[in-house]
Amino acid sequence: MHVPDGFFNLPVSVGAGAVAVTGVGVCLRGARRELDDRTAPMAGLVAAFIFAVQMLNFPVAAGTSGHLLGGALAAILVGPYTAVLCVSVVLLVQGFFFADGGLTALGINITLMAIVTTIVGWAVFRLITRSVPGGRAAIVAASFVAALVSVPASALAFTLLFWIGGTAPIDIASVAAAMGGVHVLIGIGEGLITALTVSSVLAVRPDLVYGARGLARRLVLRTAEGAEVPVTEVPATEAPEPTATPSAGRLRPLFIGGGLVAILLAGVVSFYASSSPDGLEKVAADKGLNAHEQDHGLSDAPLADYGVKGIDDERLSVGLAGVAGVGITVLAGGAVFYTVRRRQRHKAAV
Amino acid sequence: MSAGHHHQLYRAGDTPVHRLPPQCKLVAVAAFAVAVVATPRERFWAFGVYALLLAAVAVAARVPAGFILRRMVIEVPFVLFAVAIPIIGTGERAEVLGMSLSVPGMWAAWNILAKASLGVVASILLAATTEPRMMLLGAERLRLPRLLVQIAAFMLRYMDVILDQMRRMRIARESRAFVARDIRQAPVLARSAGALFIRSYERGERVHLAMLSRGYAGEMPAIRDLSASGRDWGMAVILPCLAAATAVLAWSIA
Amino acid sequence: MTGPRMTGADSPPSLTVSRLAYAYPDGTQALFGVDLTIRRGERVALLGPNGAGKTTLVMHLNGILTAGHGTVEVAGLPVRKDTLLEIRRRVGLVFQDPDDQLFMPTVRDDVAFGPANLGLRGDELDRRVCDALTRVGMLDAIDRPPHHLSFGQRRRVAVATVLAMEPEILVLDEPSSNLDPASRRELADILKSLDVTVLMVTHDLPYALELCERSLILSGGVIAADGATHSLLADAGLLAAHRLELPYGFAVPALQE
Amino acid sequence: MTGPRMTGADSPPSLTVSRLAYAYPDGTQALFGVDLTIRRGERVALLGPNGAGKTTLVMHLNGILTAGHGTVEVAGLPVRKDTLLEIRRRVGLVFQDPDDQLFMPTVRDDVAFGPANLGLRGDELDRRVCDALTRVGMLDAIDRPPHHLSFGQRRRVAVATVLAMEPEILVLDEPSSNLDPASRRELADILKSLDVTVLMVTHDLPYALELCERSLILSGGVIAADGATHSLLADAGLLAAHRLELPYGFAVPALQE
Ligand SMILES: Nc1ncnc2c1ncn2[C@@H]1O[C@H](COP(=O)(O)OP(=O)(O)OP(=O)(O)O)[C@@H](O)[C@H]1O
Ligand SMILES: Nc1ncnc2c1ncn2[C@@H]1O[C@H](COP(=O)(O)OP(=O)(O)OP(=O)(O)O)[C@@H](O)[C@H]1O
Ligand SMILES: [Mg+2]
Ligand SMILES: [Mg+2]
Repeated sequence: MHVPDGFFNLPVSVGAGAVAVTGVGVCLRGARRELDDRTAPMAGLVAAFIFAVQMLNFPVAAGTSGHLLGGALAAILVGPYTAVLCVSVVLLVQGFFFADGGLTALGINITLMAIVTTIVGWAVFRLITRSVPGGRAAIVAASFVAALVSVPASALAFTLLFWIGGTAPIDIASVAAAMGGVHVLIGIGEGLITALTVSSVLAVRPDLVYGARGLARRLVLRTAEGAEVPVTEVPATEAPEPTATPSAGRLRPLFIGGGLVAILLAGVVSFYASSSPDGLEKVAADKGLNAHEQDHGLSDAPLADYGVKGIDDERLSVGLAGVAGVGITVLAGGAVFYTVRRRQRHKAAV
Repeated sequence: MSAGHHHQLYRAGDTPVHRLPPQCKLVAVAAFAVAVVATPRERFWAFGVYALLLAAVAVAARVPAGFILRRMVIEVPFVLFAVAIPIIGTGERAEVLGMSLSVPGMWAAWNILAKASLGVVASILLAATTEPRMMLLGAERLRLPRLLVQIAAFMLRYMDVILDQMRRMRIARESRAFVARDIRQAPVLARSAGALFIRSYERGERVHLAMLSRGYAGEMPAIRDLSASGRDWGMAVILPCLAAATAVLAWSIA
Repeated sequence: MTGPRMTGADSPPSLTVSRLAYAYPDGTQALFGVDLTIRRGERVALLGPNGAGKTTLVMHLNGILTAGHGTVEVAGLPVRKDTLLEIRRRVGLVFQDPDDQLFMPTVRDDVAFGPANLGLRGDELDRRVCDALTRVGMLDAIDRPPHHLSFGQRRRVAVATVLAMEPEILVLDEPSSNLDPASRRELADILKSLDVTVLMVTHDLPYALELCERSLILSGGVIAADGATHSLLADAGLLAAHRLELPYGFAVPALQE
Repeated sequence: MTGPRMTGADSPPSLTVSRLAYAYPDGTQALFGVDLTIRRGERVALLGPNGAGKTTLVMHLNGILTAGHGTVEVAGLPVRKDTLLEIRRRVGLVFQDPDDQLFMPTVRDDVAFGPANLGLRGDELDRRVCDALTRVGMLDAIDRPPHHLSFGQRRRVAVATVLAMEPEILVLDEPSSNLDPASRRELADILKSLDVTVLMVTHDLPYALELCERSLILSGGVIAADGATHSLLADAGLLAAHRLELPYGFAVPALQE
């Protein structure tokens, strides 16, 4: 969905630019609260991860190109303010380093992909976690829904902007239909990946999930002989809350949910898991991290440094990419067909 | 595992363009893009002038045409889209090569293709002549908020870390007789992808700690001097000034 | 395991490397024509200074790197694209860096990964996993994520991942580094108890002497010496020429057995 | 280096750790109340089995991990947020995994990183970099990317990055693992030639004996023994209780000096 130069007229570009600058400015202030010495690298990692996720990039008939967005994931991991900054940084880097997305369209891209997705994703996430108490399972479920909703929301915003100041003379209804349809699908993939990532981070590093912190256990002191010594003073750092360790029963929903996610993922995520990482690697090595060559790089992957053919992932990824490609093509084709039919009907009516 | 991978975006060289301080180049490219976008689409000649300007920069920077063309693949998604506009576009229609095409659609397609391509080539030239690290230093000089620069720096580093971890994981899988024959192996990949995030983060975290333990305080030590002289700025503004002149001319010539 | 284990003098050598040369993609040439043959059931130490090319050589033995020039044969099978899978079943490789070896979310998954690829399932798989982890003394950590272990613990798990595959040829790249002394001895005992061909890279000369009858010295990308460990270690001039030396307080024990 | 070097008995100890406990974010507790004091100029070995908490302890000594409970003092300065920068100038830490230590695109940049953060520039910076690399024998690799070096070469560069900062207190986490025997000795010579406090984690008991008068045994997250290396190594029962043992062929040399 990276918008190139010249896609929107000047007033809309400038207006969105103002929105983006204001938004980023607000977030810079807000992020000071979320971000400390430790989370700065976390923000960097989230940005890198989103960059990787956005490499799953395929042309969409009536939009520029569609891919996963990552705003909701960022908001859940590092908090909404920092999340806007992360995605904005991704877009800046893509624009300046990778020539992906027009420089004059940066305002639009930041508004759509950083601000809208984060706000919508975070709002949905908070809404669910506030109203449904239930620990980890609820967090994972909320991440799924939040990410799922954030993508079509962003597509909707795109359509709105297009309606106000798009330079291409395309019927707004067909833009809305095509963008909406494709992005609901992308949203499902986004939801699955977000839920999987959040649940795997929660499992081993709960301290890294913003808003799911405070699971520290009490420390024990021992003598050289192994006898326990009572802890006299309160630890210098914040007193750990005596939280119950999650019981197996509490974890069951997570496991079941995780299992379901894994099965569903077989399609969507393995595409991501197999093609994207290795494709990414190949692209990085051969083409200088050129994001969009990814889809073309799948067919022959003489793998980078070690000169090994990517025997494992290659067939699988091509197969899956094929399946996904066919799906998207059918959809895109459907959208075009729908548009054309409508126009013909329209003509006939005139 | 560090910035070694970026050399494909960047083409090492020692031309006047390479030597320009990064902050000058960033400003020049952004201003150029604005001039291009502000040009009315009917003035074909103006876009020709822009293309010539970029070609001159490419020659001065010794960036071969093949390199630029290869990197322009990034455009493919919206080229496909642009091609589709005249077909699905609304408005008055004309017969071209036996196809009924929308006239405003063709204008729109031309507008997007021309402006976006010029923007893409300008960005490619910028990345080809400026190391990513320098670009960040340039951005810092331009007073881009420190926080954003820092996140970007970490992001570039983590891209290497992730790539490195992925490479290691792939080799490890293969050396233990893994073959992804069919969809049944997908969960394995999904699971190891889940581990990838944590692993990359923790590796990156340890590296970050190693940096801290060697006195890092949020800013890379500027071993090189990056201040731009008046001459540097003078050189840098040639491109956007010529572009702006063209744009003004394009507006004033009816 | 596919293919019946052959024994007897007429079986092909476990490893045959001839005139192997290799340059890394950045142009650094690491191997300049390596020749070696390791017979079935031998335990051989690969010694040599840092940067000699030991790791590079070892990575060729199961096709992770492909020969720039020359050939590698494993149990008579040339390492080629179509034989890779079979070769990786036969050759178990323990990497120098345990982080290169471990990639699954838990130790259990990681150790099970190899045998599962060989087609094992269910109880048999569990048995293999527990067995391998017991051997290296890491059964307690079975449900922990490998990247949350200490370096030495990770190395032990890395060894277990390969033991669980029960390969016929074990190639170990400095398996004893970062191990505590007891684990080091336990590893030696494990290796002695297995009836497999072993090629072990090490900088620990006493360890090589204890475990391997034969040693190779790789230096500057070529094999500089090949012979009985005992006699190589007795040749002070040879050792010094290749940055090898016996450690402080060590006396070559009199030939035993 | 900031602050004049103090000598004499009245200067505060280089390192004081008291009742230090720590748990990793996933809940694994690694330290259970560590107490130790290291005086200025001492060379001390930290021994102990895999997973004992050695790395975890070492990471507290320059504030990379922050104490869950208890305190750490460096040259009289408590490790706190506001003293961190000063403490990191004083304590040079060599990580167990060189990949964690090296992050710049070339060896030169990497070694220059620390001194540049201390404010050095120009010739003085170059001198430090070349000097440190010469000491570890890696000057030839100065323009190569660190991730394209062999493991042992990376470890040598990792040591150089810390030497270049000329810290008052050197903390090394298994610096000799993966080094070839000659480099191992050269490292020992370097450490002996420096007039700094050294705390060295190692599994190589003869190496500890050669280099350090005093040793600590960390086991199960607490200090289990503290004394002269020579006498600790002579106590077979103590060693065995903590998975330590003298290697094959090694005889504790008679007390020298
Ligand atoms: N990825 C790489 N790219 C380029 N050169 C490399 C790479 N890995 C290793 N080298 C170089 O190849 C040579 C041999 O390296 P190798 O890792 O095989 O040494 P080694 O004998 O295993 O050393 P060590 O004992 O330190 O592990 C060295 O000069 C090294 O710098
Ligand atoms: N990142 C981590 N997360 C959780 N637990 C950890 C982590 N790192 C280490 N541990 C655990 O903490 C304990 C102490 O680990 P540490 O790395 O300090 O051991 P060590 O004494 O350095 O061992 P080695 O000799 O193997 O390097 C071990 O039980 C280990 O499994
Ligand atoms: Mg090696
Ligand atoms: Mg350790």
